[in-house]
Amino acid sequence: MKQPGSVQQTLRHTALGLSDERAVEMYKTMMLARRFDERGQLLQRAGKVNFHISGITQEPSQVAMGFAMDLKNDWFLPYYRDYGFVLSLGMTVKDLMLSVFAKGEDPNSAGRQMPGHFGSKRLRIVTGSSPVTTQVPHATGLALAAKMRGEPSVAIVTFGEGSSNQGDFHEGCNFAGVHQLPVIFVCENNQYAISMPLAKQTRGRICDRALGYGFPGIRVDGNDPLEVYRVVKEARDRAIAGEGPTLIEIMTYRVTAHSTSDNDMAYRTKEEVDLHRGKDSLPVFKKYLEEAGLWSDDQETKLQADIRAMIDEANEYAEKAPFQSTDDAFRYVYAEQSGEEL
Amino acid sequence: MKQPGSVQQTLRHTALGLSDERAVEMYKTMMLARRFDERGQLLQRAGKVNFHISGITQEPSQVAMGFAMDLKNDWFLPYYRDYGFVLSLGMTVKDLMLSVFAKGEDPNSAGRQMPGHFGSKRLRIVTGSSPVTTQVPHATGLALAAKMRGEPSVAIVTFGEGSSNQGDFHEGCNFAGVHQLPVIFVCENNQYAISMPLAKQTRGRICDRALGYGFPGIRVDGNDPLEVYRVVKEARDRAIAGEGPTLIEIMTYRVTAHSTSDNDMAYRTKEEVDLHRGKDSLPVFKKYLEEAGLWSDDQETKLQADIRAMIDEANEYAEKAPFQSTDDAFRYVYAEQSGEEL
Amino acid sequence: MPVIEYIDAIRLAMKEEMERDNDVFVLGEDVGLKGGVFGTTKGLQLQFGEQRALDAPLAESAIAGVAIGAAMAGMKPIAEMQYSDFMFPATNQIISEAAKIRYRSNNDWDCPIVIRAPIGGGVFGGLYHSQCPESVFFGTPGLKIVAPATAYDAKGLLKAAIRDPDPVIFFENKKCYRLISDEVPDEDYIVPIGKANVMREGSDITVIGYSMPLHFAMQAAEDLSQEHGIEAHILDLRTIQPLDREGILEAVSKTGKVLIIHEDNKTGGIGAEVAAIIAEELLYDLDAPIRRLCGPDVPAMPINPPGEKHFLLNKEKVKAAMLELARY
Amino acid sequence: MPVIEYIDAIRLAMKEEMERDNDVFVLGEDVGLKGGVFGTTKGLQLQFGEQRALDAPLAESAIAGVAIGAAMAGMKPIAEMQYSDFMFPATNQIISEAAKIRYRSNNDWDCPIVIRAPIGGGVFGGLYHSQCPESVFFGTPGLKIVAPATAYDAKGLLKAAIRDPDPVIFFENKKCYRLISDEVPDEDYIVPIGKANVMREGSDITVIGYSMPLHFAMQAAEDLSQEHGIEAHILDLRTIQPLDREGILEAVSKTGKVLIIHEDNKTGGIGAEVAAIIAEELLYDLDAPIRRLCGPDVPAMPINPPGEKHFLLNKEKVKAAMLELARY
Ligand SMILES: Cc1ncc(C[n+]2csc(CCOP(=O)(O)OP(=O)(O)O)c2C)c(N)n1
Ligand SMILES: Cc1ncc(C[n+]2csc(CCOP(=O)(O)OP(=O)(O)O)c2C)c(N)n1
Ligand SMILES: [Mg+2]
Ligand SMILES: [Mg+2]
Repeated sequence: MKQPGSVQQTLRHTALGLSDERAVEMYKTMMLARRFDERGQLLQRAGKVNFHISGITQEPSQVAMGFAMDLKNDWFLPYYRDYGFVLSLGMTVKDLMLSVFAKGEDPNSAGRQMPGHFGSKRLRIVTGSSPVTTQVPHATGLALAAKMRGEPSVAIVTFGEGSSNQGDFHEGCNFAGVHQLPVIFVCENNQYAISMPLAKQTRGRICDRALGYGFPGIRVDGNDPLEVYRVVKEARDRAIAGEGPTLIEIMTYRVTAHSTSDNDMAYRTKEEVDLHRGKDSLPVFKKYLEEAGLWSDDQETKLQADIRAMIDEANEYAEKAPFQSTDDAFRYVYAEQSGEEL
Repeated sequence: MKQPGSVQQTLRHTALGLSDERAVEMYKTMMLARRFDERGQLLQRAGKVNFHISGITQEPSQVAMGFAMDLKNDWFLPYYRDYGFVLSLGMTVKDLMLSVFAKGEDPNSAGRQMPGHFGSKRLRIVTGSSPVTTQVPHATGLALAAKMRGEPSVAIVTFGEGSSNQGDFHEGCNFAGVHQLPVIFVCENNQYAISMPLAKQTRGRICDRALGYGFPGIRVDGNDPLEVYRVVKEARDRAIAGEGPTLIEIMTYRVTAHSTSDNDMAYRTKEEVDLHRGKDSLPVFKKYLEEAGLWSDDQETKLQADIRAMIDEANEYAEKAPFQSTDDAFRYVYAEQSGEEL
Repeated sequence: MPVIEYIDAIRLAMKEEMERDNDVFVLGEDVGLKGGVFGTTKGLQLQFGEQRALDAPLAESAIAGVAIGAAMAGMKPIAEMQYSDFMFPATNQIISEAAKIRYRSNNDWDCPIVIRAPIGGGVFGGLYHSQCPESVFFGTPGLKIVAPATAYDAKGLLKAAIRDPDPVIFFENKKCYRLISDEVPDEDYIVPIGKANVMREGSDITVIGYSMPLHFAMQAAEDLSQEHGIEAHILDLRTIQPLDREGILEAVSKTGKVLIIHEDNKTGGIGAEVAAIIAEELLYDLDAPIRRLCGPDVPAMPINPPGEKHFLLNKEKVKAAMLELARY
Repeated sequence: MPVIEYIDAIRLAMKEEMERDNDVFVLGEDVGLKGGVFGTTKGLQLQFGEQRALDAPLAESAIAGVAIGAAMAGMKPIAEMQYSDFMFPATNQIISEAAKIRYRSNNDWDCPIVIRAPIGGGVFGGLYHSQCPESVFFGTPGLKIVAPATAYDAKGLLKAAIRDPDPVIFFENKKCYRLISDEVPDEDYIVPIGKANVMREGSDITVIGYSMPLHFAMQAAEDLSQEHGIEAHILDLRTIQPLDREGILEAVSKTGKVLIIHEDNKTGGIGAEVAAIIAEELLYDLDAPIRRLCGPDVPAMPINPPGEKHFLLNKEKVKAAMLELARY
């Protein structure tokens, strides 16, 4: 890393084709995700909401993913910890707050689903469910549609390492491999699936599975968002060039309990968690921007204030917003206008 | 290969620890499977039975598998083409004929299931079904039981390369990998799944999938039964030593149509089939035995006569045998004596 | 009007819909060059290319799941399950995903897929090539389920299913494929989902069913009419979810005596719901207990011929039940 | 007799059976150190070691399939599905395998597994942590299905299920876990599979159900007795497959008016079969149409509190239906 102002060397983000503005934007989005996530935890602890699930320390790589994609054309299939990812795709804190409070205006599900179950057709974020890994074949299907229609769209789907042991992972990857579809499979390997450490989920490396499907598998350090950006961007380029899928395993760590319903001290130690919390790449990325001369203390102060205001406002709005009316609670089991008349 | 009587070099089967008698027995079993299979086809063509499914040219490796296992302790989960395999495990031609004719005395299912759906508790052949690949997690479960009970049992399960794309393959392998269970997963890659060539089933190599589960994956030439024997035996030794599962991919080719209900000329050429039929390892293995001084024309003549007689007898017996009575047709939905009284 | 086979009606429905709408495509095992193991997709790959008659790896959860993904992208996939017995690996994708996509997203997303799956026995298919899995999917809100008995309905319902904005399971009966032929117009038409059909008018007893067994009832009805002057009113449900409540109640009202028939096993089958609806709405109009004649409660039918025959409904069994009811 | 919670009854049943029989073991996600996400397996790993309280990779088809394999080797596995909503990936293993192993092998093989799965809503679990999947598995011959409402039955039925030589699905209600406590003897006992239980004697109306909603009916019955002198006869099915036909018919005969309740959605639910059985056997003993009060026919319940409440049964809704029936 270099001193502020020194520009003798090309900066990493510049070398990756990221403008200074975009690099800064990445940082802001990471921080927004972090603060939103923290607020979610607080709200649950305060008894304002029933449940929160956290992506803390996974956000830098999530945001990097989003920044590597084409928001106009691509398809996004995030999983429940992906606040950083969906915020980088255009979802707002207000949207997320409405979801946390399960309010009618929530664009994800009108407060029908749990928080973390994202979906917005406008943002090309595909509606998700709770049974893990079902989204993997969906991503393959979206990529198949893109290929059939000749559209420049890539589908990117995320899931945990525990979830990668479901049959749907295998079937979805293999199908995409056969048909060389434009899809990126991203495993956010945070080394726990609720209480179960990686070693109890699998004895192999997730990234190595790609070999059996005939496409590249890459492991990347989740604490290096610029490297994540690079790898995802390359995968996207390959996909667009018709070179097929890529499996990316992002190595990270779940520093919170699985969710607010979980007590992780029943199955791991505080020391282990603290060790990993210490590797948080958010301050590291901030430092990188500072050293690149792109970020200052003043900017930081302002950012924190802005974020705080935004979250407060969203929080307040969402808390006051109405639930979906019970008149509407059972609507949309089927289309209200049947296609038969078409 | 050597001249009859010349023993300067150690013979391959001897080096593998196979006695001359066992090597000859292997050949006899292969030939029995072949002739049974041919009879099955004839019976179907003659309209005596509705259906036959063939394992022709896959038998040499199937028999090699059986010979590498411990019939007293191991568990066997064959798939529908495994006549050679089950014959090497103690199933008789009469048993198979009773199954082909769907007669009540059929030990596999009393004529309830299609032929090729093997099962015999006595022979430790685990009852199978038609939905492919469900047997893979079962094998893992049998291996788990062996490990829990400290029994010296290894489970060996076979399936086609098409079937290896089912989620159950992935889930069953991965579970076995995590718990380092004594199980051998054998893919009989005959390069077609009904009409679909390998390239439409997967872009990877099946054997490479083992890497992602953290255990060895080995590809072996199905036309070299002694090599198949060696590989399976090694896998068994590893399993018994507590070193966990092995995935074996046997490269072979389906020379018949998928079944008697299929017309393979709709999707492949006669030339392609003939090319592979020419690689049939049954005559090659015979030649090997002859050159080793273990087999003669006279023995061959006698073998063919014996097999002919055995099959004729079984055929006649099975044809005349009664179907399961309709009184019994609906028995055994549940245990007839409930365990609640235990 | 040309008389065509049930299987051709299915094939033609797909062909015509694929001609009509570029977003329609079919995927499944062996649907390409081979044209499906029964021949339902024969010729489609030749006409529409490899992508629109897409051979899928042997993995039903992916066939359903990929179809769902493509549908969410705006395509209109027809996912073929080679046998309905083999659709269970796709249950999670069908029940947790397809059925709930519209509801869970508050109408933001939809999932217009068709899942075709051949049901029924009588083809010496044994335990796993003969099953009727209706009861597994019936009762899952968000799914529509149709099960035609005639070539006319097969074509019209499949077209309706393809054009429907929601997931539709299309249970085609493999015994009907070549056994059932009837008049099918050349012109485009649909059979609306959710509407039952009176196959025969009568005033003595009502028979309600769907798929293959209705043909036994029709034959039995002719016999009973000639032999005993008993006139059966026969209702083909056609759509088994959502059920046509009005159609059912009207048909029962006609006679006050009802026999429900299906090949799926009795307990927990569609017939239970039909009976429950009648018991809820028309109890005082009934002149006899509600009877069901269905597959026996065993895991599936044996392959051996006497066992298979013992399991299956046929004209005689249905006739006996109809006569008994008429005489009640 | 000690009063214990429903969840402890489940835990104790496993603990005691594991002590009694070395072949019994439990496998599932997080069943080890964590003791399950609800705590049903708490302490088992400590007592019995890692193998007999086995953390399984996140793959339900394998959890079921491996359990089936182990059962065929003579073990007595208890496979835990973390939520019943997540058992659908295991459908093929349950329906195609577990249910058919004995039948397809003509009694040569058997499959004595228990599949435990928590059902039901009211815990702000939203669409996928609240479902009642009974109707998916109901109607599959070869499976037994139990769904206890009380701690006593939970313990006794789970023990019976573990000792049963056939596959049993054990649907435990997550709302009951800590809400329901009752007397459970210290001594070993089982509750026989296949026998319903009269929870309350009465002569005016019969309520038939299973699992959590019965508690609403019991509360409502007390109110109705005090407020209107209406005495409800309440039958807990306990086993939903095979249904206790005699128990059902006897309970209906007592009053001639029947209300069936369950949380699973109405169409295609267990209630349909219960109604069909009654309509088949007791039509002329009925003094009112057979009523069902069930979950609405929507994919699943919303997480937002008014939506969840709107979906779920409660004492008031059940009471209103009982009163209406009594006054019919
Ligand atoms: C099919 C299914 N089974 C079980 C669950 C319950 N469950 C929710 S999250 C989770 C662990 C997921 O672990 P992982 O995939 O590693 O993702 P992480 O939570 O660690 O990000 C489990 C078991 C589920 N949602 N779906
Ligand atoms: C779950 C399931 N889907 C579809 C089928 C129909 N089917 C039977 S065999 C077969 C092809 C199997 O190919 P492969 O696994 O390569 O084995 P092979 O027949 O070539 O030996 C298919 C699709 C089935 N039996 N089970
Ligand atoms: Mg994880
Ligand atoms: Mg093959």
